[in-house]
Amino acid sequence: MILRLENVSKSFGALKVTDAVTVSVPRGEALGIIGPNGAGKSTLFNLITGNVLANEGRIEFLGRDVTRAPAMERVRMGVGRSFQIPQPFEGLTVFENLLTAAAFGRGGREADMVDACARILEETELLKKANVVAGSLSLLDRKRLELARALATGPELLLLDEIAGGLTEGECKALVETIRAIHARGTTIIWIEHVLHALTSVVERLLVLDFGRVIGIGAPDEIMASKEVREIYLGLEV
Amino acid sequence: MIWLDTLVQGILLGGLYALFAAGLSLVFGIMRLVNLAHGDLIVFAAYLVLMGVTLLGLSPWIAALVAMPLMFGLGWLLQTVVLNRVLGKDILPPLLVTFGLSVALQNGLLEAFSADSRRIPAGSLEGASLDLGLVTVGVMPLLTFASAIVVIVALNGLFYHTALGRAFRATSDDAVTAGLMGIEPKRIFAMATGIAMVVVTIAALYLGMRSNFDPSIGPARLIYAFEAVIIGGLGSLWGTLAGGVIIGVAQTFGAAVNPEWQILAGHIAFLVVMLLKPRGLFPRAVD
Amino acid sequence: APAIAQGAKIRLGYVSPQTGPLAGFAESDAYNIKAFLDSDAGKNFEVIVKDSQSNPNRAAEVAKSLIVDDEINLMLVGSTPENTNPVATTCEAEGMPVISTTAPWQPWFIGQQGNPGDPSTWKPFDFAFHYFWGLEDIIAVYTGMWKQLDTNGKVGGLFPNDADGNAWGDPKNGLKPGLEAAGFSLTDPGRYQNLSDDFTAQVNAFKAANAEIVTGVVIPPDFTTFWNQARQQGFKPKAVTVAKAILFPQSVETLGDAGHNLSSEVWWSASHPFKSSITGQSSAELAADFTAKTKRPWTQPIGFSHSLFEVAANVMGRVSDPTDAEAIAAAIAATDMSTVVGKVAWNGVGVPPFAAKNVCKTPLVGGQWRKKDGGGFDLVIVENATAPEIPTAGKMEALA
Amino acid sequence: MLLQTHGLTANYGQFRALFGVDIAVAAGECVAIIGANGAGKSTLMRAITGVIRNEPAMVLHRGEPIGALSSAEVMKRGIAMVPEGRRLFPSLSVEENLLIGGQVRKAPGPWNLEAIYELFPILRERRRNPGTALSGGQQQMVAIGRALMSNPELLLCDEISLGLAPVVIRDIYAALPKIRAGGAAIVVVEQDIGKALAVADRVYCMMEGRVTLTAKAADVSRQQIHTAYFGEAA
Amino acid sequence: MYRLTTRTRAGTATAIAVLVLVIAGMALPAFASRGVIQDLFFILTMLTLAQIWNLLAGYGGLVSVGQQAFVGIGAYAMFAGVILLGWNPVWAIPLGGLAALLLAIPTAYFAFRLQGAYFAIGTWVIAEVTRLLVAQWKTLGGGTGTSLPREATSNILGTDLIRALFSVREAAARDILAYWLALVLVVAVTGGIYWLLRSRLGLALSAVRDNVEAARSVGVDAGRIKWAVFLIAAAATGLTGALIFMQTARISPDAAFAVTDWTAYVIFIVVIGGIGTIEGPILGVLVFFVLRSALADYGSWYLMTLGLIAIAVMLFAPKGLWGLISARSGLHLFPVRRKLVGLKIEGGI
Ligand SMILES: Nc1ncnc2c1ncn2[C@@H]1O[C@H](COP(=O)(O)OP(=O)(O)OP(=O)(O)O)[C@@H](O)[C@H]1O
Ligand SMILES: Nc1ncnc2c1ncn2[C@@H]1O[C@H](COP(=O)(O)OP(=O)(O)OP(=O)(O)O)[C@@H](O)[C@H]1O
Ligand SMILES: [Mg+2]
Ligand SMILES: [Mg+2]
Repeated sequence: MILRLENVSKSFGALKVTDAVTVSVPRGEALGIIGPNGAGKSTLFNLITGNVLANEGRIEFLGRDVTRAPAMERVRMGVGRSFQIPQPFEGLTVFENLLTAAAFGRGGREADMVDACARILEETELLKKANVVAGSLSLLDRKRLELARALATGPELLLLDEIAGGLTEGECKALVETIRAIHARGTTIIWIEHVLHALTSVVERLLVLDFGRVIGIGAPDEIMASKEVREIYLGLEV
Repeated sequence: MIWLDTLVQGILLGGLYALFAAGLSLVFGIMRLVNLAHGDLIVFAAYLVLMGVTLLGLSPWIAALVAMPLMFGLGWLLQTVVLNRVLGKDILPPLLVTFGLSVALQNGLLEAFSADSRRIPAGSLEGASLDLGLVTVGVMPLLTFASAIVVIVALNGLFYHTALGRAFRATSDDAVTAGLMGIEPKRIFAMATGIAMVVVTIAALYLGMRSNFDPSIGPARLIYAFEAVIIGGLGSLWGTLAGGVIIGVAQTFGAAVNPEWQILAGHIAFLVVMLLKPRGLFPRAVD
Repeated sequence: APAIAQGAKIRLGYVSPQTGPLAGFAESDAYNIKAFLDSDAGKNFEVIVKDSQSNPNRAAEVAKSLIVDDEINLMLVGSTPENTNPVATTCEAEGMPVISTTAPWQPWFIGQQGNPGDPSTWKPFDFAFHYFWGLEDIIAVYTGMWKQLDTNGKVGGLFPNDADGNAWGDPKNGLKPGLEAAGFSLTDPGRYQNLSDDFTAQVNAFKAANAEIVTGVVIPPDFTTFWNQARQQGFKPKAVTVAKAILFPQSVETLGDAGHNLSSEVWWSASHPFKSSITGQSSAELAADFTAKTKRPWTQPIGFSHSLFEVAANVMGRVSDPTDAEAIAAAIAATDMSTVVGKVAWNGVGVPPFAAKNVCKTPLVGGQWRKKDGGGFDLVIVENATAPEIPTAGKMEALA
Repeated sequence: MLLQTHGLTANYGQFRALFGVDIAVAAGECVAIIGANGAGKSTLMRAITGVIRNEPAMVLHRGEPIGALSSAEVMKRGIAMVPEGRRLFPSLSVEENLLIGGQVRKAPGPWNLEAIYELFPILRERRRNPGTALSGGQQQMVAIGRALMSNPELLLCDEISLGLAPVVIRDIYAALPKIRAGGAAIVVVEQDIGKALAVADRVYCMMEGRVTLTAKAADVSRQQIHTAYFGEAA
Repeated sequence: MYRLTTRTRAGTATAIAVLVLVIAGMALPAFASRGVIQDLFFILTMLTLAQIWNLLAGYGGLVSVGQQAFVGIGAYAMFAGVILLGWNPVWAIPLGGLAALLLAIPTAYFAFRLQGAYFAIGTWVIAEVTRLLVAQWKTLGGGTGTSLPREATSNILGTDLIRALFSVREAAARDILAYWLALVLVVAVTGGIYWLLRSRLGLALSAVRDNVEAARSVGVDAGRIKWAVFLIAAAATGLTGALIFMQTARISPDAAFAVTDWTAYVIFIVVIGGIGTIEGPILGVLVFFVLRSALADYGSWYLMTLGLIAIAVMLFAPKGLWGLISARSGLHLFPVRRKLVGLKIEGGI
């Protein structure tokens, strides 16, 4: 198991956003997370990365208890993440964004990271814009940069938060291919996504979150077949 | 005996500091503006009051009443023309602008009034005292303290029981959403600075009656005023009074040990409070 | 030939606090400099004035710039140790002769020593010369005034942590030993910071010691704060004799009735029986002329500001090469003249050996502010034991 | 038209979030705006209400250009907003939060403190509490009530169901028809398509800063929405 | 196939120009008058302080109003080294840096608990406390202050050599020495900051400034960076303070801990010039110097003008004068951008 959450809970004030979540992720798996807006998906990511600390429960990464470990320590252990609302370093160029992630996420000299960064840029179709200031990127490129920067930290576990939202069909397909390739290299992936068909074409298991609770976990077909899930997630009468 | 006296004098001194700080607290609390010119504005108001006394022959109290609307207008203008344009997330532009204002005011006053030490004459009140049995206290410090309380009660009433106060608090919480309520944050800020200048006039009256002033004296107490505001917690007026009293009492007790420790003790009290409660004694729910 | 006879004008540098809290000391600069330049003696001189902004950093800086950029021949400086010391230190290091005044000599001389606490390390200066009075004169004048009254001899002292306060309050070199020798005892609660807002500790200490006299060297706002609190808290001394705070009539006026009969040392007044060596005016004429031209009352620094230029003219008249710093220093040391503030001669009279080379003393008397009938105050000289040539105009009176 | 936008654009710094959006709202009408996360719906609301300022002619109110007005000026023209995330004033009590909504503009109309307590009775019980001490649903009620206090002609509601339990959402949506009955036009921004279609007359669907679908709520098919929403056939 | 470069034509030109200027600056005492040397000393030391403060506030987001604490403690430590330990003033200067570094540790421990305006005021209070404590240090003159003894100032290391070299008086030799030290210091500090910005730490600083949360999520330790920047800045400020007061030869608590001289004017320089750039403080210090030289004889009018200029610049050019220039021309004299060069890459800076 690369990641293990045991009874993890988190409240903001009176609002319980994560409610006794227990889940284990085997190394190399691709796990999808779905759930309505505000279900606590992003918060779950924040708990795993250490951007937010849990009130209760225990989080293990690579067999080590990281419940209290600060975010940067977890990055160096191999937890990479993208943000739902892209958070580029706006004053830096795309390449510098990656360089920062590579230099600090893996811990190495900048010069040694150049090729790795260039490869990631190529893979995420950002190479052309390598020297463009991130603050001026379009939404699509921002999302690509989120993915690229997460990859640059050299993650064993990659957390992707709604990186396909708002993309066109073609863009979405390309993205799915990229993620598949990353997964194929052995990186464990957890992916939050509203664009279900994209998600289900990659992940092996699907976890459904509602009001901070896990209300289902299993193979995508089974989960999608559940009427409850369809209703809760899509909000459409089926 | 001596200790009781030291305590009482410290509390009364705290009233003076609270009076200096109340206007700052208002402005700092509502728009997070660090006004480095606050002390100089107090001195400016003191000259205004003094002019009322010497040129128009008014009593200091009436002169202060006359100065208040003028100071309100000045505050309004200052906020509208200058400060509103530099307010933002970055604290530096207002810092530099108010520093510039402070330097310009000091030297403008020096040109206008020379470096002479001045005083607002308060007649027999200056040395008058009340014997309270255990301690003897000056009427003037007592009045200062009472005025601080009145100012704070009045500001609190304004803050919590009027529509304007509601707008103050709302704008301070979230200026963008306040805009959606039809409130022009900039106008609210101008109003707040105007009111702060009225409070400044009251502070100036006591500063000028209590001791001498000259154009250079403004910055000296500015740091105590900031300390009082921060000890009390952003936006808490009673907290500001408490902050002033803490500094005042720390100073008098420090001085009782040795006058060398007087000013230091006030600062150290501030540092201790900040170590224990980095957001002050009575912080607000937000920010 | 004497320098004055040669063609090029002699350049005098003058550092004064024209802005900031010390600006009161500089109020007569423009008047005195104009009078000097208009006089016969002043024809050969150029005076370059720099504003220290009452800031010691700035004082040192402008002193340097006067020496280096303006290539002055002689530096003049006055207006409290905060102004004289950085300038004198700079001049000494630069090898520029400097004549300074308007600071008691102890804070000037000792305050410029590396380790003020250790007299064995004190060194005389080669280029820095000072004329004024010292704390021994203060002691003589103050005790002379107090002895005119009937008191218990217990004195409370107010000494801030600044150059003057530390010098006055120094237990070895300050007021204390001298007062004790004269039969007074001094209660000194400790150095406070200038611009303190509360003097309860001092009032309590003085009350506890049953002091009937208050002395010290206090800036005006602090004195007002102290004096108000003293009265509010029921402390009623028989004499209050302080320096600095009541130097200027404007400061006394701010006290209103409470200013009546406060006393202080007097270094110069309109009734001093001396004449200017450059304009020939008597003290009274100088004071009157100043008031006529500026619409301001005379103040004590006027005489000293004026005398600086007298000394400069006299010194440079005895030098053949105005660019020869050593020669100028020697000429200063050899000065023996009378000025509007009295005799100035670095002959070591009344000065301890370690400072004899650099310090010369002018007379000091004691005065008391008396309320005039039509409003305002008069400074009445009430004590002249150490300088009998200066007449008294009354006797010391106890405070009501 | 009560409100129209013409080629409305909006930037965050160098980043463009709206690319020429045209929408229109008639008096008394209820319009839904739907779209995925980040489509630009909230940005559109901000641009209309003057939180983001623009060229004057990009937003028209009864034909007059208001694109460059401040949000306070827009609000005084009768356009009130329930912002995303409710954004109650934490230093104000529930009642004060409501009062401040009608403090500057108080047009004649059905809405006052009494009427709002009637619409959301629970608020009357909690009126002394600080606004932020309420549950999410109650906070949303305060936010709606606050916007109503000025008796606006047009009410903009940004994601009023976000993060709320279905029962609570039902209560809140039940209020919308009553608000319409009071005469106000309504714009609801929603991700919950079902809810949006149930209350709206017309619907705009947005994607990546552009309007990708305009239709009558009654006519629109799930297929169309899916395409407009995700840019792809389901 | 891919390469990282930070080189630009303007950058190379600047590097050459700076090299020439530094060499010329070193040789300057052979030609220039003492007045010029002293003015340059002032400019260089103020520039050093400004660059340091710019590093703190412009790059590190630490708006400190208490830098005078480090100037003062550095200067006092230097005096202590000379007067109490009998060191040569030149050797006592590093003591100033060390003392400032030591003071910075508790200061940071305290001030890093505070944010924004609180941080600013917290640092100011600490500087006041330091001033008041130093004013109690009786052996160094307490509130009176003290002067460097004459045998110390006349014996400063290297002045004999300089006197022989340029055949000048002792005081002039001292000026030259101080000027050289100031030149070395400003080059070291500016160069050091430039190097820092081009090192890993520079990326981290920009990342933290742009987005703390994201920076932490790529492994940047924001806390440690703040500490590093604050301590480096304090030590360099202490060195500068020691050098300034070696030159003044007189110290007092009010002079050494003057908030106006060592912090307010420095902020003025940085902000007028353009914060967050290396060019800004350079431009700012020149503007400040010109204003001072042109107006200082007008007493209070000078300061009034200074105040009004601060206000005007903030109202009309909030990014400072350099901001105005580089926005128009796109010029960067000290490029810190890392460009990826290789095939298929477009886009410039
Ligand atoms: N820092 C915070 N402070 C207070 N409340 C928060 C914070 N972060 C999240 N919340 C609240 O927690 C709840 C869950 O938020 P979260 O972002 O985890 O949801 P989500 O499932 O990712 O939703 P979405 O699909 O909209 O991204 C929301 O109600 C949100 O308002
Ligand atoms: N303050 C801001 N600064 C920079 N970018 C922003 C800001 N606010 C929003 N954006 C970006 O603008 C785009 C549109 O955002 P907007 O909030 O309008 O979307 P939305 O449709 O309301 O989404 P949601 O359903 O999540 O509320 C997004 O890409 C978002 O990241
Ligand atoms: Mg989310
Ligand atoms: Mg939105």
